[in-house]
Amino acid sequence: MQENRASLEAFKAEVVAWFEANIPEQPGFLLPESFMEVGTDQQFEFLRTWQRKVYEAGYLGMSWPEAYGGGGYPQAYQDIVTSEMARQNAPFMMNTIGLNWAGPLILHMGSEDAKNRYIKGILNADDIWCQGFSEPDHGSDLGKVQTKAVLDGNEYRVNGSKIWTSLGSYAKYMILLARTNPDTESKYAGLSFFLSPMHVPGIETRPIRKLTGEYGFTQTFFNDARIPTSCIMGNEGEGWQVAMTTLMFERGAAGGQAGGISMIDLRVDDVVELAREAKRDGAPAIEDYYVREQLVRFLIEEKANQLSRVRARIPALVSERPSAIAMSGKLRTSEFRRRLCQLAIGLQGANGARFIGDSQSADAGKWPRSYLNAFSATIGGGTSQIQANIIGERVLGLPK
Amino acid sequence: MQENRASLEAFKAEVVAWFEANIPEQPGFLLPESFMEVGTDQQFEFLRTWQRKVYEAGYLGMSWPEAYGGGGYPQAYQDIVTSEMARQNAPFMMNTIGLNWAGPLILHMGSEDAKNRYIKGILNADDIWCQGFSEPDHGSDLGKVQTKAVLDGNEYRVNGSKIWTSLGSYAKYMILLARTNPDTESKYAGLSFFLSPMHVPGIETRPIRKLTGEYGFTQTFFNDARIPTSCIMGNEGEGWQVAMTTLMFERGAAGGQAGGISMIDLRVDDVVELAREAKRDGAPAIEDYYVREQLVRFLIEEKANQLSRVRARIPALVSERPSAIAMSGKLRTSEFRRRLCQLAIGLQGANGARFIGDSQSADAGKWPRSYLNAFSATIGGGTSQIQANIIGERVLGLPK
Amino acid sequence: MSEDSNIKSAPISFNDEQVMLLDTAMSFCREKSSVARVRDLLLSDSGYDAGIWQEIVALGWTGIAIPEEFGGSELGVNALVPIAETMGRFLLTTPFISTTLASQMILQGASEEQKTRWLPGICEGLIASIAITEDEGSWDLEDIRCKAIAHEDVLHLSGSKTFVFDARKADIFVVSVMYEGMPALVVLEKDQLNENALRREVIIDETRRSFRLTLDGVQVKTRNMLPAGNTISTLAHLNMLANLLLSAELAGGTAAVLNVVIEYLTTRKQFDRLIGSYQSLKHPTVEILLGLESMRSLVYHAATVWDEQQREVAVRMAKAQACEAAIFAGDRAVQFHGGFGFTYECDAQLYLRRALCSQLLFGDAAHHRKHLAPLLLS
Amino acid sequence: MSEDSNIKSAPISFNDEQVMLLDTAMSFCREKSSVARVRDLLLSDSGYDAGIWQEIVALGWTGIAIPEEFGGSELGVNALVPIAETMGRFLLTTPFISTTLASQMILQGASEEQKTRWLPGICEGLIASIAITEDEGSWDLEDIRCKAIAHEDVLHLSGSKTFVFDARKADIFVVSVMYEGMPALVVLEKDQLNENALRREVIIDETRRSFRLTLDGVQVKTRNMLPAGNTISTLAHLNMLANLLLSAELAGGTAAVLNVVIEYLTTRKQFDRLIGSYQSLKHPTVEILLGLESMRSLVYHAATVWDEQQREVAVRMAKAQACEAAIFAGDRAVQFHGGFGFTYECDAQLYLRRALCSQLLFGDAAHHRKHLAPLLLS
Repeated sequence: MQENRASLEAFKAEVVAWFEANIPEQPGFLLPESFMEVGTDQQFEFLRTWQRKVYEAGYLGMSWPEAYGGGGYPQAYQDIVTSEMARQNAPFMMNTIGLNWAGPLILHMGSEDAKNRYIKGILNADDIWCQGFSEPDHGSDLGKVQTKAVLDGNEYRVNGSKIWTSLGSYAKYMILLARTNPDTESKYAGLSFFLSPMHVPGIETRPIRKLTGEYGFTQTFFNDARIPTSCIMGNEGEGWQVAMTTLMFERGAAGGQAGGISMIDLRVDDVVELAREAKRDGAPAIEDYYVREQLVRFLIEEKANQLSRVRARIPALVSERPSAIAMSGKLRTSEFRRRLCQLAIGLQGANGARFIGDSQSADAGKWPRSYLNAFSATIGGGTSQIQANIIGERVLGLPK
Repeated sequence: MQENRASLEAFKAEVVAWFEANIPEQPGFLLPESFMEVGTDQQFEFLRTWQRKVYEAGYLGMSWPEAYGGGGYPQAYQDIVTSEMARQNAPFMMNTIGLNWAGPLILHMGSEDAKNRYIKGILNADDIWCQGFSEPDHGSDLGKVQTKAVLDGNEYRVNGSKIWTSLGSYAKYMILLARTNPDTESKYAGLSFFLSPMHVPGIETRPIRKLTGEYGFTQTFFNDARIPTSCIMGNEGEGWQVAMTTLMFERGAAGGQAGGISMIDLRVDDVVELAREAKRDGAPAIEDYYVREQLVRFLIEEKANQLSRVRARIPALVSERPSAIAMSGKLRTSEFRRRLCQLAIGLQGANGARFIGDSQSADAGKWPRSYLNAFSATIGGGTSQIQANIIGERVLGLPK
Repeated sequence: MSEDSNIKSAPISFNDEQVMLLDTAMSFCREKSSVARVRDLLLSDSGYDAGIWQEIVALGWTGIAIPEEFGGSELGVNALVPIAETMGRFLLTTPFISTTLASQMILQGASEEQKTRWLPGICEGLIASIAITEDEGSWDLEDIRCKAIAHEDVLHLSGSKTFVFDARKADIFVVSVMYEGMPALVVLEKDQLNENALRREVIIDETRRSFRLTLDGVQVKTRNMLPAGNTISTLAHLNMLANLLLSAELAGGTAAVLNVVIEYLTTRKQFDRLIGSYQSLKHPTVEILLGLESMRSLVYHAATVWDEQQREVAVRMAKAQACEAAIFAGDRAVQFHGGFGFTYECDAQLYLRRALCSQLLFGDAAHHRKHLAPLLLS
Repeated sequence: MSEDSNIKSAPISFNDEQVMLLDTAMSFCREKSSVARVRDLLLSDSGYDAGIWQEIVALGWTGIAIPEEFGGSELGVNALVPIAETMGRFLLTTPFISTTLASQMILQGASEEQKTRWLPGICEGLIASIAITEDEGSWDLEDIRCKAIAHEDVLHLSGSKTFVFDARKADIFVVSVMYEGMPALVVLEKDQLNENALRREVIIDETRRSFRLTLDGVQVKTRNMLPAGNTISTLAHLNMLANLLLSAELAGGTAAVLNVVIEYLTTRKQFDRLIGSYQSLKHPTVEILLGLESMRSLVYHAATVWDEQQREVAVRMAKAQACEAAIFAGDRAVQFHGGFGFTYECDAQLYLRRALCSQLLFGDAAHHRKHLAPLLLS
């Protein structure tokens, strides 16, 4: 196959054409903006169908080995697809935990059996994955994981609870961090990492209502749930290290993701468009100097973020702190999104007060919803405050 | 005397007239903006003469007891004078440490002898005071004071060094915090507080050059300097508590200051004036929308700060956190000044790059100088970061 | 030090009556409007408790700024501020603000006969609202598309209004229209509305009830029109009063959300430390405090100088500060609650969503700064 | 994740020649321009070390963006960026920037004969400067009051220029004047200046040497005037190039001051902890880093697209970001050094004062954003 796609140029043209022809129409309901916001069955089925279609066209998991369902192409091909999906505002690939966390991890350190068993289902969205790291009351401090997994014959008996499980009610598998040894000296040393089935007795999920009033996350309860010992990744007690490996995949600091966008992108241009259409004191908001000044600021910031991704690949231009750009990606983009949405709400005059479900709300209430949902990224996966600590300590070498 | 000044109204009219008639012309050299910036003898003599003149007219220490050289009036009289001095942009009262720190402290807890000895010289500027709290390498952490005072007969033998001594080379007395007991459990318990003479053998001062290139602070060296035991304030080992008392006077959280402004005030209106005169891209800066937006922001902030001082005196309107406004005064006003000066530099087009000593610099280089000097207030007396800690902990009850 | 010397003329007065009012309002709202009660009301159609409204009427608050001759207690607009602030603090939702804005428009712009017709009823509990904003959401209150055309002594209205708060329960409405090419104000009574004239609007603040009001086909006697010469000044008065009361509400809400944050920061641990000990949370929380102190000072100043020339500057400053500081507070409150802050259960969202809404009513911070510039810089 | 998907067309290229140049510049500047050396030069009249200037000439840097036919190595403008950045980083002060701006104006706007007259000399070490700014300090380079009037083949100049950098040592000057009602550019040679034509200006950045240049009475042959048709494009070219090189310098300076901060935060203790462990210092230091990363990306992008249509947008974005982030870095660096930061001895002030100066040359952040608005929003 590889020789059929002689050049990246030609491939790109093909991709552009395919997405132009195949991106689905907006359905009659508001789509979620990321995999963390899938709150209704309608939304779920729409997105699952779309991911499957993209995979079947050969545009997902392109760099993963052919043997397990991937494409066997160099990463550059997948990058072209990913960029094009973003450019054309395609719906995102919803099985995000599988594509960006579990899949790369299984390919990296899983058994032959695990690769055969899980990879294809991740790509074609037959098997939805979720993540079970956070627990109630312990926020970002993974060392405090209290969910217990006790070895009992050839099974682990799991008790406890996980929170912020996206797609929890749809998932077939969970990447689960649980405590297998409560007595270790380091609080990290007693953890183990599992590829846990979700459809076993003793596992239940309960939806969490978000500050927008919508749903999207669940809390997962383990009540003497039994999972096979074969589900463990790495050795018992190495869960922390394995979890850190997945976090590296998630932060994009290492390669290996299956590709495809995982959230609807917000661009400053979308807000510029809004500012053209929204009225502020009787005139288009874009004519207001304050709005213009703010938009230009955001355009500069967006451009800088885009360019930094490019510069990060030029060793001579990042030699002093090679990881700075990758390590700060989450902080920069999540905070950017939050602030940008705040501007989008504010520039619309009184109509900015309209919310999801109001027939006259601009873009069907996208902006206030995006603003409130933006906190999921500034809070989840380590709050912005913790991200700043991490960058300060690991990139700049500042003391803890 | 008190009956001669029947009403505050009438008194105010008198004060307005006196200052209108007596504020000196700008001399042929740039005046310092606060007592921390007196860098030349010329500046010093000019300001000492002015303070003496104000005192002799009866407008300084008005609320201090007549017996020691004060006026014996209610505080309201002094407040009128202070406001009027600010309004008319009078030069500041340079013996600040005496007027705002040492004087109130001596009146609060000093002996009859101390009151007779020190108060009048503070008011008429015969006796200049300086402050010896900070030490090299220990910044804001007063608990770390290393300067030692060892009892030796009826004297203490002092060794060590103090830094950021304003007016150090002019001062006759220093309020000095020194360690009299090196072995206490709490690092604060071994400190004592002295009204130390400066003109004794073994005390030397060395000027410190500021980031503006000017002078104004000194470092003070104690080399077996001997000071009488009678100089101690409070008991040996109570220095920390006494120092905290003076800090309360300094922060304005308690009354008792002799009155009179202690620095040249920067008002937003001054920057508005600059913006009218400075050109930016060929037009008055004040016509630039960005400059206007910023000026309005500062005007709101300034007004709010002024109003908060008024509101702080209305118990029903500060009942939830009565100390919030007073405790945050230094943080708010010092950071305000720093940011305002930054704007003032920036709005002038290329000419904002001119510095003190350039014949074409706006207001003789006041703006870049004020900006750089503004750090003395955001750093000295507890940095803004430490101020925020103090407010968070003491006003909001947040944990240390 | 610099601050001390900066005081020129910056009056805030707060007399004994106001002190008592603030005390009363605090006790009343604290008792009547627990957060649990607020959350119950989010789900209700009217959004408020009719019994509480009756108590408010009985307390005389609906007549507090209405002259005695029309049944009020004539304490003036600045008596409204502690009430609005406290209601904002406890998220006590009733048609108080809507009714007050409408009654003050009538007081400002109506003839003696009209005042006599409507104001005593309002003092006694009639609910009123204002229908001022239109589809474009402009903050220029003279930017009106709705029309009134007179046939003999009957006005025929057309067009639609949006953001008509508490409309479902309102007995009368003050409506702005164009009449003979000029802005005009008309008072509608609820039985003059067509069936289905009201449609609920979904707004980001779930504590408020907003409606779209269709005027097409409505007929009302010309005697319900306020005297033409008063229209512009009445709209200007409304603009200032609405911004003052919204600012007061925002100050109250910010005080409340600050306490929500402090409560969490002093009880929640992370990495074995109370999270309030982290400077990355502590310092922005101090910034919330400072923003709050500033807005309260500006709000009570604006109330104090309400009848003076400085009113417009004072009110616009208060609203500019209130919008930014309240949104900052709500936004940080959500963030600092971590995962819990992202849930509907965390109270931070109530205040944040309210602040987002309030900033967009009668002008946000940038809008007011823009209007302040010529007032302050020329 | 969102970032990944955001990449549309955002090219930065950095070829092997540029990599080598950056390496060379780093070694050279590090060796030649220790902070101690920089501080020595603050006190000197010229502000730079003539020996180092000769080495720079020998390295070929003064001809790096000049075509081979005029004695240069023709590497293009984007080869100047790593050099300017590194000089900014080490505060290596020579007339390199002044000379480069002047030579690029000549390259852009002069006739072949004129290029042949001046460019080879510059490649070989002639020092040049530009005299563009006037008393009002306008960033509009066509806003010119100085005049040239021709009598036969001699131009008689009048007026004054300010912010003429390195003027005392300059051999030639490119000067903007009004000629027959239109902007024009004239090249002066130093012996054409009057005695006392130069007066030193005191600027906030002590590493630079700025002069006021009085043109009154200066006479120069008309053949020293650049062709009229090129004036506007040459001034526009200068505007972009100056902003690009200033941005590069600012990026270098910010990288340096960040390291000054890190050094202090990782060695200084307060309350028994290394101060870098306090989030109130750590997080703003991270913000300095992020500002630096952004400006470097924008600067190298602007260099990459120098010959393309996007140049103006790219350069203005770079300068807007560079000004704000560099001043933030310098300002925080002073603050975070506490008392030491307030002294002349602390290096933070060197970078802060330089950033304050650089922002005001050829437009600050607000200025460039204002000019970006129509380019980006219409």
